Amino acid sequence: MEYTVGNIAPIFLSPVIAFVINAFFGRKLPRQGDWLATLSIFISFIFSARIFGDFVFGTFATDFFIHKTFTWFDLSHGANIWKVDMGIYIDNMAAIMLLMVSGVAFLIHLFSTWYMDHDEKHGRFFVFLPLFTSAMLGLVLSDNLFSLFIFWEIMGFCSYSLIGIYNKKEAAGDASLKAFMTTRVGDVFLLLGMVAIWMVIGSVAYVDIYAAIAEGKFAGQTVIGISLATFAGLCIFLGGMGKSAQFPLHVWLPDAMMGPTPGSALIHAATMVAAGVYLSLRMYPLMVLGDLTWFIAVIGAITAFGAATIALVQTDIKAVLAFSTISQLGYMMIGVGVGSYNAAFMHLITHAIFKACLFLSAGSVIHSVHEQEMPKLGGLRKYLPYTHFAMMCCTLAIAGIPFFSGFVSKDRILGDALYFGFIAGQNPLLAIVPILGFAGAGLTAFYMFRMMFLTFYGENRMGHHDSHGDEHAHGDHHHGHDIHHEHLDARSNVPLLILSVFTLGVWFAGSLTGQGIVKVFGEKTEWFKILVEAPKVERFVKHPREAFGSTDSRVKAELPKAKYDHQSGYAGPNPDDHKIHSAHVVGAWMSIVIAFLGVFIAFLMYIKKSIKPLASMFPGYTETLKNKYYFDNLYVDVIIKKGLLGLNRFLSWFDMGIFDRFAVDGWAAVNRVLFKASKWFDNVVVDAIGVDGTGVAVNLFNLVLRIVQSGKIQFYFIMLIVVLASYIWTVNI
Amino acid sequence: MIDQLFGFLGYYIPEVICIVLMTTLLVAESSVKDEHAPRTKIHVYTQIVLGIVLISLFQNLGEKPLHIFHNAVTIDPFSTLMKIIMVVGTMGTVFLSHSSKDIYTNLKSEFSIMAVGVLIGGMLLASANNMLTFYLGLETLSILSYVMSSFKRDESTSTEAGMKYVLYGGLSAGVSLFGISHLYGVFGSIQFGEIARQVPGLEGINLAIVLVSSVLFFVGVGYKISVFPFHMWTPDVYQGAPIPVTSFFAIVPKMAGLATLVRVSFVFLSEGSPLTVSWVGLILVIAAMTMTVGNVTAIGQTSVKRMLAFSSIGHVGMMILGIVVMNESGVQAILFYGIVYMFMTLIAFYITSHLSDMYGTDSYDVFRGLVYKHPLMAIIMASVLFSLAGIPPFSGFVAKFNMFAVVIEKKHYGIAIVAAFNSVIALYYYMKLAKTMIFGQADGEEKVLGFTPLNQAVIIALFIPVLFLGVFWDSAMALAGNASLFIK
Amino acid sequence: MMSLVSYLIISLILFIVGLVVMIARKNIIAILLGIELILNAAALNFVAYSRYVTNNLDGHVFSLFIIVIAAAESAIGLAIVIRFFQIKETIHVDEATQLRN
Amino acid sequence: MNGILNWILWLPIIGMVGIILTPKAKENVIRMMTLVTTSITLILSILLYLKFDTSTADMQFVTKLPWISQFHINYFIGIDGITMLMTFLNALLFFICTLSSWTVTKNIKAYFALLLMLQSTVFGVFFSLDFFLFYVYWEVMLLPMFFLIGIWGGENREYAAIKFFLYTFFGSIFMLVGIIALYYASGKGVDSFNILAHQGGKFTELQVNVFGKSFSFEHLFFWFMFLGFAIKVPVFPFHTWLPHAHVQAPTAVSVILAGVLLKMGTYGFLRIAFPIFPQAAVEYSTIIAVLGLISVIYGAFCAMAQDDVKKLIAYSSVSHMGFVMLGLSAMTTQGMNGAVLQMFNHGTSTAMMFLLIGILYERSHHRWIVKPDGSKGYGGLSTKLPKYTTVFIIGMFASLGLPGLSGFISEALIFLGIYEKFTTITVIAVVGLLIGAAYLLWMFKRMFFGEVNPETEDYEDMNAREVFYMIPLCICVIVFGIFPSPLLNVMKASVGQLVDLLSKY
Repeated sequence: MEYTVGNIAPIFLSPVIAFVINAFFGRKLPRQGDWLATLSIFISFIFSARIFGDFVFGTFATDFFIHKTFTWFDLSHGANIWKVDMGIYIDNMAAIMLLMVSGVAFLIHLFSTWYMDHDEKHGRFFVFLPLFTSAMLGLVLSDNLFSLFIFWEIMGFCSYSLIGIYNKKEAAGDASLKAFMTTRVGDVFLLLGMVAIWMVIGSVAYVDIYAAIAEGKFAGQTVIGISLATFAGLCIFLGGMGKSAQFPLHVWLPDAMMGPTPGSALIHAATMVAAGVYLSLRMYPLMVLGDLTWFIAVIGAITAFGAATIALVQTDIKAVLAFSTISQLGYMMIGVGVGSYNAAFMHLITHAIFKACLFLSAGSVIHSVHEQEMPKLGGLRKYLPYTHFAMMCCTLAIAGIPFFSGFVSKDRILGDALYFGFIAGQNPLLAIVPILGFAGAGLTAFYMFRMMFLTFYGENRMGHHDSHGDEHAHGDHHHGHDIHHEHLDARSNVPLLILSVFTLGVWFAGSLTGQGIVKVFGEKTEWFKILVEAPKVERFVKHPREAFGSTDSRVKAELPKAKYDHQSGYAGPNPDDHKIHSAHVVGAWMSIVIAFLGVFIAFLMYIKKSIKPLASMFPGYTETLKNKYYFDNLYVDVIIKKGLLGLNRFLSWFDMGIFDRFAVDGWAAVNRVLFKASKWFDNVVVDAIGVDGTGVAVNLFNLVLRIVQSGKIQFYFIMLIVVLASYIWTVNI
Repeated sequence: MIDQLFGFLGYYIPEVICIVLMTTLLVAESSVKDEHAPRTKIHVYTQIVLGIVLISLFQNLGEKPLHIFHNAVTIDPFSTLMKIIMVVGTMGTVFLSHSSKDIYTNLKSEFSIMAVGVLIGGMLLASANNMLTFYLGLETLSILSYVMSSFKRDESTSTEAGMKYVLYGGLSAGVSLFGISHLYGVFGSIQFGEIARQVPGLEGINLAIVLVSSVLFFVGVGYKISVFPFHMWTPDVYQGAPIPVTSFFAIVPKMAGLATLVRVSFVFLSEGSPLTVSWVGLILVIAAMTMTVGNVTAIGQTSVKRMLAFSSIGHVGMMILGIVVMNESGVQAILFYGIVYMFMTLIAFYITSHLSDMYGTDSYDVFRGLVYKHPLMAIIMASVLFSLAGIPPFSGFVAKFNMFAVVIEKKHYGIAIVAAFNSVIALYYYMKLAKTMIFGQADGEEKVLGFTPLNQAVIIALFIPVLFLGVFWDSAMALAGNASLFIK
Repeated sequence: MMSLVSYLIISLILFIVGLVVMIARKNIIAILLGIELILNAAALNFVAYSRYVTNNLDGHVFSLFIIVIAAAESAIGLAIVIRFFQIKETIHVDEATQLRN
Repeated sequence: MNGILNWILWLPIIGMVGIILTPKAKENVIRMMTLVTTSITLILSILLYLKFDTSTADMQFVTKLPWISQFHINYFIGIDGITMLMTFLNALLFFICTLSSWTVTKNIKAYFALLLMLQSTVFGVFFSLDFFLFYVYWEVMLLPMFFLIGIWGGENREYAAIKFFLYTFFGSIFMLVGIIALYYASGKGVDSFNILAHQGGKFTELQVNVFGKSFSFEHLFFWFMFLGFAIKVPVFPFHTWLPHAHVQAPTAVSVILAGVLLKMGTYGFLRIAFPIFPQAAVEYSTIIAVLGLISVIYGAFCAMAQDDVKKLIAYSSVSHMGFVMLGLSAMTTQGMNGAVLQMFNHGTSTAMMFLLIGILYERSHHRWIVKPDGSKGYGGLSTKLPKYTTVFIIGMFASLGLPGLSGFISEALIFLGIYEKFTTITVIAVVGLLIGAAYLLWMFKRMFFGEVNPETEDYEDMNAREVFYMIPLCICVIVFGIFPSPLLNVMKASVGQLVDLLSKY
């Protein structure tokens, strides 16, 4: 099958076109063009599905990729060649990613057409949503860090616009600003790392970077003292941390729920946060070369656990989901760090699906009851059966219950983490990675079920209070507060159900549990594990660069069909398969036990009420958690308000008050002062003191002063003669 | 012998006419019955005759240089051009004096008489070829200037100005004369040509004497063109004297002094002269100091007249830079600067004079919001100020450019930098005035009486060269370039 | 027997006396006298030089001119001083300090 | 063919004379005359672009007429790739400024006359290939600016005008000394005032004597030129005239000042300081880079503390021009190209910002984000003025360098450029990007988000005229952000030539 502009560009372009049309003519279109946006995403979904099919079911080969480039602009003159290439790079990972992004995005769009109905920002929302999606698709398609960075930033802009879409609210403004700036911190580092690589190996195309790593071009290169690989890898990972809300750059994500819930769904699931992990996976060889994997793992572990703890005390349904996102992203980073490349990516996909579903479900809850504070909800099971079903599936998935996707992916990550932490025999301190990981898994199960129980079970607490419409994220007040029974609707809850179907583990793993072999896909058993693997850099040395439109020179027929052998896919630090396998088995059982434990505790606490809620157990710690470990205060109040702004105020005061006043205007002032001084001397000193007195001494004194006094002719004489004498003296030597 | 003298007189027509004019003016004045009758006729007469002088000078411009009256006087293009500048300046000031209220009506024609007298002195000075002519010219110039400066008889300031001028002038003349006497002793002659021939051969005690006395001699010229440190009388006298007199002083005596300074420098600094080093160093220091003192002091002034006085000191400092390079291009630069300076100064003083006549003071405030009353005048004044500061496309810039050029050609980068700083300072106080005129809001809407159509026409006429020479200065440069000196 | 040097010394003394007078005395008339002294010093130089050194008449001529011009100058000077006196009723030089920065 | 350039140069003067001749009362006639003049100039410059031969680095559309024979001064104009862009930018901005000045009421005749004079002189600076001509235009340009700021400016205009004038004059007088020195150093020959003839490092050997100390001619006079241009850019220690001038100047003048006049400084480096003194330029490139870096960071920090929108943008252009200086100091292909591109992009984006502030100022008559008394100056604007907000967002994100908008590519190129030479500086300079986003977005948040400020209730949205003149800039910002080749292709030959020259030293 051919890969030409015609059948790849639409993936990225059709949403862009939708964006342009909506941006300019949205108001004139019926329903403000939401259908157009949705349609455009559907188109890109079709094309992505085509590619996916070709990669996964057609060519079933690990090292098959499409790489086509064109010159964006060219600064070459004479012998001096300098040009910037853009292009597309599709391998199995990208193909899967494309399908996921476009699919999830499409369902989110579909849902939004229902959710955002009658919302004042309906039009604007459907301007940015397709742009957001197109940026993510472009990012996945792009073949180099430069274009990746471009789409990366555009996504930042979109998130800025979506989060701040309710511009009447100060909080929205703060949240959007915070989101953009926090991610921007990462972005500039990403730019820096990219520049560093570009200037050393002359390109930032993935394939070239891999080739350079294989050829050892990085060896011996240093930047400000550190080795280039470490520097560049660190910078790029910092970029990933910003976008994927890793500690300590996680602060923006919780506030991101200021936007409409579907927007949050897109940000949290399919697009923005996934980008960071995706980047880290793409640059995995560089991370390994730069010896950063342990760092990534640790950061991931801290994030995973910390966010989970914060999620324990959240009462806002979206806040719980937000922190769970951070936590899950932490798991993905652990995956990257501990070298379980495949599982990390799988978790990215599975998480994207069930998190999207969770947010949409939350959205449907909020939209139908106009309430998102869990203590005020409850017993919604009978009102919202479909939502309840979908949300339960996803909760099971994220909690890591067997048979569900979350279990498969997370368990594999934890298994590798276990190996990484205890068996691989590196620095023993790294044991915290699996420990925190498992602890976080337990907490996840707990708080997710806490959310489920508080929302859908127990008695309905809706009646006990009046409307809190003004607290709603999407602030539309015209709906009544009576809870109407949910019935099946193509736009409101069918998307949820579709998504919830894919929360089953069986789609991703060869088996229901993810362990053992059950041939669900026949020969294609464990397709995911086989097709996705860490790039083998040697493979990329001197591969042909293909111009756009040219036919694909890599004949697929020659490629070996990938086979599933039991051991493949575990890319541990050393392929000590036996240990790895045992670690996985142990890990699997551990995580099952922990997950069920968490669920059980939650059950006791919120259904049986036999255990008092956490808050009452450790009030102090709860306070800390409620304040999210005081990170926001640290950043906003201390660093920015006190530090940065203080410095700026001082500088600008210095600039105008000191530097300008004295150093610059000083020149004029000096002249004026000189002039004034002489004048003052004449008028005050001389006339005041130079009163005529008697006595020789006084007379002499007078004489002197009289001499000095200007306006007196004889002083002129004196001057004349004195200067004359000095002249004569000078000319005679 | 006699007929030869009369033959020489043929080359001396301008001066002769001036002398005739002066005497006839004396007669005419005495014939005026009414004390307070305006002396329009007399002024017209003066202008016409001066016009004739101008024409005859232009005729001389073509002539080949020669010495007349037993080498007492030189007629060379340089001196002729200087004389032309002086005559035009005189005409301008005489015209100003007619409309100016600063001069008592009964002294209006006195002014012309004195002016012409000073002009004669200036001409004599410009073409002096020996010490005696130099001294005569200098004194003719000075003595009449003393009177002019104390023209406002009833005001103590004017009289005081006159008195200071007398005393200072007397002293410096004496000092310079003392120097001359020793030069005479050393060279045994008062002829510039003779001196110039002997200078290279000087050594020993004679050299020492010459060094000293040449400095003494320099005083006489220095105070006339009011360079540092002989400038001190200048602001006082300029302030005390009536505005037409001040403008006259700012042009004619300065030009005369400059002319003779150039000539004398060429006399003493003929190639191979042992004085060159010290002399050039002296001039450099003097130039730098003069500029700086003039400009820095000008900043603080509240009276426009006084500001212009100081700025004129600054400009002189600029002009004498042309001397240090001791070559044709230097002279050329000086001449061009002189021409431009003359026009700019005239306009500046014209407008100041009319305004101070109107309001009785010449403080900056009287210029406030001039652009709303007389846009054209204000724009011209502003342009002249920017021209004085040396901003293109006005001729002041070209003059400054040439001066920089000659200085840098001789690699005197230091003085060039000093000059650069000075022109920034100068721009500052000129701009303050321009600002007052154009940004400020006028208190009243009343028109300035001084700006009669005639006066405006004259001002515009004077402004044309300021603008024209700024853009097409090729011909003027050529004219100045041909005006070479002739000493031996 | 007078030699050139003695003339020069005399003239130098005259010159310096003149300067001192001009600086030290407060009476304007006296200052004018100081000018005269200086001029005479110069004149004396000229005559002496032309007598002993140059043996031409330039010096004499010059000194004659000096005398004449000195007369004219002092005439003008005195006239102005009289104006000054009429206005200020004094000829004390320090009274002349109206003009200044 | 070559006539076009002369027409572009002199047409504004013709327009100015026409305006001077029209009676004061006919205000609309005067406005229309200005508009016609500027629009014809714009059309001509577009024509120029179409006729421009991008393959060569040589001067094109050259006219050379003798002017002052004695000094071999000629009326010598022509353009290359760099000035082509500047020409287009200048023509475009003046056309837009004429429209934006439609609401000026005070003494229209003088205003538009001066505006046209300014345009002609700016063109002159960019076209001149003769040093004397260049200097004359460089100085004459100050006069209209002086009056435009001083008469139509804000409350503290006189101070600002004088400061601007003096400061620039201070720099340029030293430049004059340098120019004359070059004249003699090159032997007073036929080409002694020909800028192009001096280029290529002819003065590396000369020694000069100043105040008795011996200096290398090249190095000494590089600094003379540097002073002249750095003040114009402005680079860090010489930047303080800019905030005053910008804040006091009327909208159109701020636009011109930020859009074109600042570029004259960097243009001076590209055309004069670097090619004529390449050795010194390379030797001192570190100093230039450091100064540029300081401008970037310092400007950004100062901008963040401002409560006056216009002052904020003024400081932001200090910061952005700092990026240009960084790019220049890199002296690499991508760095130089990035710098020139940044000159253009900063011209468009900052012009947008100043125009938008002007539009807002016409409604609110103040520019306080936070008033001195602590109350909000604006707030909730996005609810009241949707069109305005949209354009503002475009301009703002363009100037903070969002990919897809023009600012990004130039900044990225500049970073790629300097990284090769000054890694550490690059690492520090990214902070500039960060703060750059911070102060703009913070300003945006404080002005546009939140409940509608009662004061802003009655503001009406951008009218047709305002929308109309914002459109070209938006197009520039977006199109050149996605597809920069039209600009890069024009300039790369000329820039490449300079890079090759510098790479020899």
